[in-house]
Amino acid sequence: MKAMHVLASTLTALLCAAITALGWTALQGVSEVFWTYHVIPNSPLLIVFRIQPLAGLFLCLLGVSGVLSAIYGIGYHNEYRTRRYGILLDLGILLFIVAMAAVLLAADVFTFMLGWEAMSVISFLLVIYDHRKPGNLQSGLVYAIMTQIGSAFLLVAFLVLYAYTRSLNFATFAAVAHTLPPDVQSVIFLCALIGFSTKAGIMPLHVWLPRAHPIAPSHVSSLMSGVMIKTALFGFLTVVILWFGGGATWWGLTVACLGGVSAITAAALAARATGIKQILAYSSIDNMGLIFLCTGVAMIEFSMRDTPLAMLALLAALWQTWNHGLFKTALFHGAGAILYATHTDSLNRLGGLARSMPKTSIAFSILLLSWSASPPFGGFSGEWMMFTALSTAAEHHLHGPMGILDVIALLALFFTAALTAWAALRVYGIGFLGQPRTVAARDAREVPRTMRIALWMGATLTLVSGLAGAFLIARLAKALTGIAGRVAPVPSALANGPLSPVTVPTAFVLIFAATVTAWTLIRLAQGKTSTRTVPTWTCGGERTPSMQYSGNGLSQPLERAWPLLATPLATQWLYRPAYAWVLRTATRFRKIQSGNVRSYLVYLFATIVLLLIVARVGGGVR
Amino acid sequence: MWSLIRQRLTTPIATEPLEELFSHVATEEPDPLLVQWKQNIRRGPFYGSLHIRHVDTGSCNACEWELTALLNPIYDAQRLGIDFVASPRHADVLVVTGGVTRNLAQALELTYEATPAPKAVLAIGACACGTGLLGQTYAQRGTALDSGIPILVTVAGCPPSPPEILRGLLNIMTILNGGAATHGHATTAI
Amino acid sequence: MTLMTCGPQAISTLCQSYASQGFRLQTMMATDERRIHGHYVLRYAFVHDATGHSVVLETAVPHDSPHYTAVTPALPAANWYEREALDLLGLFPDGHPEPFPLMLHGDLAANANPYPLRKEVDRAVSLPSVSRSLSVEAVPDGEFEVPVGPIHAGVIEPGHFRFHVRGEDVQSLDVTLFYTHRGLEKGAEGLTFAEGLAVAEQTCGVCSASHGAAFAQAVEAICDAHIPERAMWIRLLVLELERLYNHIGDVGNICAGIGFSFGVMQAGILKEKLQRHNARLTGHRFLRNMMAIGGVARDVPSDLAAHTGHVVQETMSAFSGLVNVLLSNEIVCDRFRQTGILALDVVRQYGVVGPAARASGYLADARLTQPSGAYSDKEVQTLLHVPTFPDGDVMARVLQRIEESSVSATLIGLAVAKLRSLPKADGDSSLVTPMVTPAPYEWALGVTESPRGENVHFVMTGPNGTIDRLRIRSASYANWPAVAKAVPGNIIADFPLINKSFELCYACCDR
Amino acid sequence: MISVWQVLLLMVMAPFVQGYVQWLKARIQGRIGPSPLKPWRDLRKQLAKEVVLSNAASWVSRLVPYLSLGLVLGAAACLPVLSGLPGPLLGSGSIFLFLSLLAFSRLSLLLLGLDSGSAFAGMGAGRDLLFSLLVEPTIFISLLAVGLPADATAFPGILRAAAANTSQNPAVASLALVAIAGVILVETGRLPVDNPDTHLELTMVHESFLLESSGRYLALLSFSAQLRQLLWYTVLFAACFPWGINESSTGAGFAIAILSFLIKVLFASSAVAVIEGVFAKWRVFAVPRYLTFMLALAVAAMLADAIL
Repeated sequence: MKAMHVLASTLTALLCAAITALGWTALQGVSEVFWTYHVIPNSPLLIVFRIQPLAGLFLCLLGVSGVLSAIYGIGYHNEYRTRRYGILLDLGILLFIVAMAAVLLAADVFTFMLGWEAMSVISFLLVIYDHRKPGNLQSGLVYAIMTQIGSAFLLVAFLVLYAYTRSLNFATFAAVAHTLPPDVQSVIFLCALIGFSTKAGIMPLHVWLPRAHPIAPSHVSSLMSGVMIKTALFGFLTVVILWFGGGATWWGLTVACLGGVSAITAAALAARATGIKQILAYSSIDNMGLIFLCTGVAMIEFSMRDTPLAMLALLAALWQTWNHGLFKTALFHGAGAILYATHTDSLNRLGGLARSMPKTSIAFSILLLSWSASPPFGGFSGEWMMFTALSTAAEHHLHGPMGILDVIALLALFFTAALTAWAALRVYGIGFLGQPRTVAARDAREVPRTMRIALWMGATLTLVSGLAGAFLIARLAKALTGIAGRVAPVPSALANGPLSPVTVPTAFVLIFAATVTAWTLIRLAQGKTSTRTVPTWTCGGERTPSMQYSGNGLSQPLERAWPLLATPLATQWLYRPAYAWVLRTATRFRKIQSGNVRSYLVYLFATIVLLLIVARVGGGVR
Repeated sequence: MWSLIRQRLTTPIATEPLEELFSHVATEEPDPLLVQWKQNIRRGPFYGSLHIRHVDTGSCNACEWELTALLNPIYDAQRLGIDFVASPRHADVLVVTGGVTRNLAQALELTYEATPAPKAVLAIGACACGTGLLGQTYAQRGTALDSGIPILVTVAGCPPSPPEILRGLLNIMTILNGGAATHGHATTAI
Repeated sequence: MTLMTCGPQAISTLCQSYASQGFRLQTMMATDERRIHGHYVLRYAFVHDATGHSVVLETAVPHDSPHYTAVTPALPAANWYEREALDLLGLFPDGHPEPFPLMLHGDLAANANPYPLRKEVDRAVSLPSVSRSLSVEAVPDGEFEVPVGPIHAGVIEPGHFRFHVRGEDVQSLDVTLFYTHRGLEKGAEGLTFAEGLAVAEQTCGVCSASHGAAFAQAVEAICDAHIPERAMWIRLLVLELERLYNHIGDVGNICAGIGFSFGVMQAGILKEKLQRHNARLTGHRFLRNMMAIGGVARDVPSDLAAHTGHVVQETMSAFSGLVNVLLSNEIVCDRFRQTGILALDVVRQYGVVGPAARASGYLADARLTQPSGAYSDKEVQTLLHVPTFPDGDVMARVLQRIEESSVSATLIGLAVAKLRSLPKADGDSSLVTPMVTPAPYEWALGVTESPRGENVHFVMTGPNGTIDRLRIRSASYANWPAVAKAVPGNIIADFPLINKSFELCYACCDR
Repeated sequence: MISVWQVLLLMVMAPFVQGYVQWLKARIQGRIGPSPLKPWRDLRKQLAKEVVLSNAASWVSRLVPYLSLGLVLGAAACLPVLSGLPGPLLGSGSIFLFLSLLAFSRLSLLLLGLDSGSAFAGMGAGRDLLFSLLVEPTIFISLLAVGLPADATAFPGILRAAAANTSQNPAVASLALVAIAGVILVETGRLPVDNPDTHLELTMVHESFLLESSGRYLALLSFSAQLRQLLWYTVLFAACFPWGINESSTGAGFAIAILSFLIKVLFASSAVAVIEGVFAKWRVFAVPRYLTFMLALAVAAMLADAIL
């Protein structure tokens, strides 16, 4: 059994390595169709794969995350070893990765939707892998429902495109989409926005994300948060940038606003949630928000024909996509390690892990630093790029209304950064430092080696992408030159900022040198002064675990000072009324609701088949 | 607000010179403690930087008020670099007041343990010095001298006046700087 | 004073009936009278603050089965008294809601506790050293405890505060006191009255005079002695000087709680000047050694009295300048207002006394209700406009102290005038009424109004003019339970300010 | 090379600035007060003392004292102190890098506080995070408001923009000045936001992280804090008072630069001492309101850029 499992994981890792190589090739600027297969001869139902530069980054991300998750899964599997269908988890992950690759490589509507649906269904199944735990099934269903709503909107967008272009081929769309009547373009844009932002977790369509990510096995959460939600970004960029070249100004405005609101709100929610995986899930929303914010700014600049600025913003969005994907994958692995060691991820029940599992905790701390945008890690590089893009835009439009918008975008960025630092500090300070609050945390031990290797690989990669950020951004910029039909060099004035290949490494070396010098000087001057260990000072009394600051305690000032920031607005004003309505309706259909997982799966597949048929028929009627 | 700022900027210095303060206490002229302090202010790590942590071991609050008085502008212990600190980790001197009650014996030990070496303990007040009115009862030891914590300097008085306490602190500053062992050093009375 | 006796099972009902008539539980004395009557005695003293009428309810607790019905369920103010009687004498209050050790910390099993106040137990009996069991109470998810004390940062007396919080907002506060419990009452047993007076003065460093006066008054009441008129006025002068330097020092301390250095420093200077004058007047910076049984130990000659009046006048004018600055500062006022509100209900329930009670709108002042010595003087009573404030917040308590200081200054002015007009003392002996040795096992209460509120000393005589039992109930003892009630609902950062606004003493509470 | 000298100058001056503020505050309070050399004496003493660590402390407690100093020094290397010309050591003085380094050092301090599991540090951390939420946007927006009209997101550019009055608007400069100065009071833990002299653990913000530190660790952390305070003053000078900072590397220019820097530091620290002398501490939850006002000022400066 163990052998099977290692074999499956190795296979996955190899496949992912291949995907990474493919992505790297795409980043060379290659763009070609490399595989075509007729599902039904002489029909438009083709499976067509094609690589192109934009997908390169996402493929690399998928590959790297996949490799990490596969390695991680070998050790993490112990957590699930007692299950009968343990091997199914490995296979599920393999299929999940294949499905995501299919989405990224798809060259026509059918391939894309097939991959998209496969991705959704497999991820749904993986999310409810632990379906015996109370509440998990409900959360999984929220995911399934939301994802199907999203798919429906995507189908509508594609159908409209098909109606006007008589083609299902993406290349055709790219060629003629921007010639469609503006109203039609807008309809397509809105449908794509709803469809993709549901998957990307943009507010207010994010509700499934903080429910689904925490309950999935951790390496599945990794792939979902690190990669899957990015495939939605890829799809969205394909539609609005590659096909429509940015579209109307209000498109970008809408996207930027949604992104900014998502970023701040989700970051505030992340700063006050108590489950580590839930915090990470909210943080995925806020990062996607920032990425969409930059995308929106890029769209606006495209629409205003300011291509260098647009490219800069796009580059920032993509660079953050890469960095977020990387550290979030690894962070979920870290959260999984905590679950593995303590069987809880509630901050209020952890504490003291830095002493009981130091190797894991140091890797985790690096990832948290990256997440909180501390130099010189990847998260910092990504944020600097976004700052550069937004401040350059603000400077460029200083005397116009767009300048004000850019300043607001900058404010959103800073608030999100500060809230993220809050969340990261909480996770580490409450979860890993201090004394254990519960027996479970006290008895924590280091996790299996493969899990630690995956964690450390993630930590190293995020450090490398921080230090070598300038090189990677340059490669990305080169690959993207010429997308949307425009040649766009990156503004050269930024050579001193994140695009300077020396700054961040210099800072790193300088700080390291200062630290070591301080240490050496003190050693030389004072010799080895003695160090003594005594209990933490509690004003002359004894200490109990109940005196540890709790996760809720650390976020309470936020809740008190800005209650609005910490209220789940979408849930209160959108979903709860909608849910109430659905519930009222659903009571009439109680008969078909058996509560059995298998019957839900049947419904799900039925929906997909139905949707595909609609696509086929809808395409054929015209 | 402006009147307050003006008032503050024109407040005269109320601090009394050390010579004057000590004239009631010191027997010799010139006061050797002051001479020593002035000569060595630049030497030795504890001159001009002595941080105190107060440990009440069961006093009647009079010693506390006199300790607090050290910080008022008239005595201004800060001019000697003497200051009270918020954590025993930052302290050099523990000031013990009171006859070590049963309920506080453990707290005294914990505080001593929590203070980094080199450190010294100053016992002030009759209760801590073992000459208190009450002496030993079921609830207190009656002295800090045999509490297991090495007392370096004692300042008697019920309560000792602020200048006397200040002299005790200066004395401790000198002993700490002299590299004198902080454990088992003979107790010096002021 | 009315004295009533009842059985140990009926005491609860009787206390309740008095409490419901508006009587305040002033103190409770538990005494070991097995050698005299063969049983323990509990005395619950009540006072009616509007009329000054006082009642003592007495009950005998059998020596072989020391149980009685707890009053606490009906009257929360009795809580500590009954727990104290359990700790020190082993009298079991049946039905008490918190029958845990109060004064003797740690897990003292019944067989390890020799009940030190029992007569057969030696004063220096050794008790097992404190081992506090680490009961890991399950706190609700996300909540935690913040422990503060007994060793505080800064120069503060020891007490342990444990805040149950969920972030900044305090949910509840547990106060553990009696760290400075020195066994003073046991120590006083068998001493002469003069020695007992010294012990009483050391109960509290900063309320020495009022504790000394209360003790002296109790003894004088037993002996039915009246003190000379000049001594009466000197007592009043000393007591009001004590109030003045305490109140000014407290205002400074409250400023320290909000980091307002101007207030801290100016009040520090004023307090120091008053204390220096104290030393000049009485030979002691804390006004000790001035009281004597039957009078006062030292005269205040009229030139010194005049000087006192001058110093106080100067201090008051400087103080009013400080008060102006303080009350015109928006930040200061914002910090003071609506912080640490002590509700009138709590005041009534817990028998809160002194400035804390008056700042919540409850007028209780021993100088008005149970005046003795010069306080019963008509002129004093007309000048004694004790203010009250209805709000019960920190601001009210600060204003209360400020107003009371000026009342004190007025009284000092009167006392100075009296001392200058009264005939000079003919040597110090003319300031003391000679005492006859009282009969053994007589008791009386001595009540004074200290800066923190009413002090009640219970003295029971022993043979040959010694003390058989001394029970000191200081104002702090009555007020501490109320502090814990004023804190929940505030943020934890405001606690030091709230605590300082009560400015209670630990030593005289713990004894 | 000059940037190395700049950093050294800052390092030497930082404890003096702290000492001077304490001394002046004492004078204002009507007492002689501690010698301005006291912070140096404290550092000397603490370096010689034993280290007492909490038994709950992990590697964080051992690393952070050094790391936080390294980060603050790194941030110092971003700043123009005496000269705007040769360029700061790091990243050509990008404000993003500078503020990120300081934010990282803040984060490391908070971690240090939480490492020992002391409830006081947790309390301080919660408050500090609450404040930092508004501090960071304010300082960014203020610096951008000064710099953006001159196309600068780095200190040398901001300096040039501030020095060349042609591109800068007095309204922008004064709004930014107030906003930055207001935020500096928060960042350096001064009254009315935090009381640096308090002994009350329950009311602390910044000092609460250091409650568990002792010996050389305490020395390093105090020194970092002092250095950070001086860095904030320097930021204010660079953005609003660029006088004296010149681009020449001659001896005279250098002397003028040092002199003007000293005078500016003197003024700034005197102002801080006076403010501490007349203010009381705010309620914790009044600070966000104050910071929101500062943020509004910063945004107003930005708008003034756009409109004027």
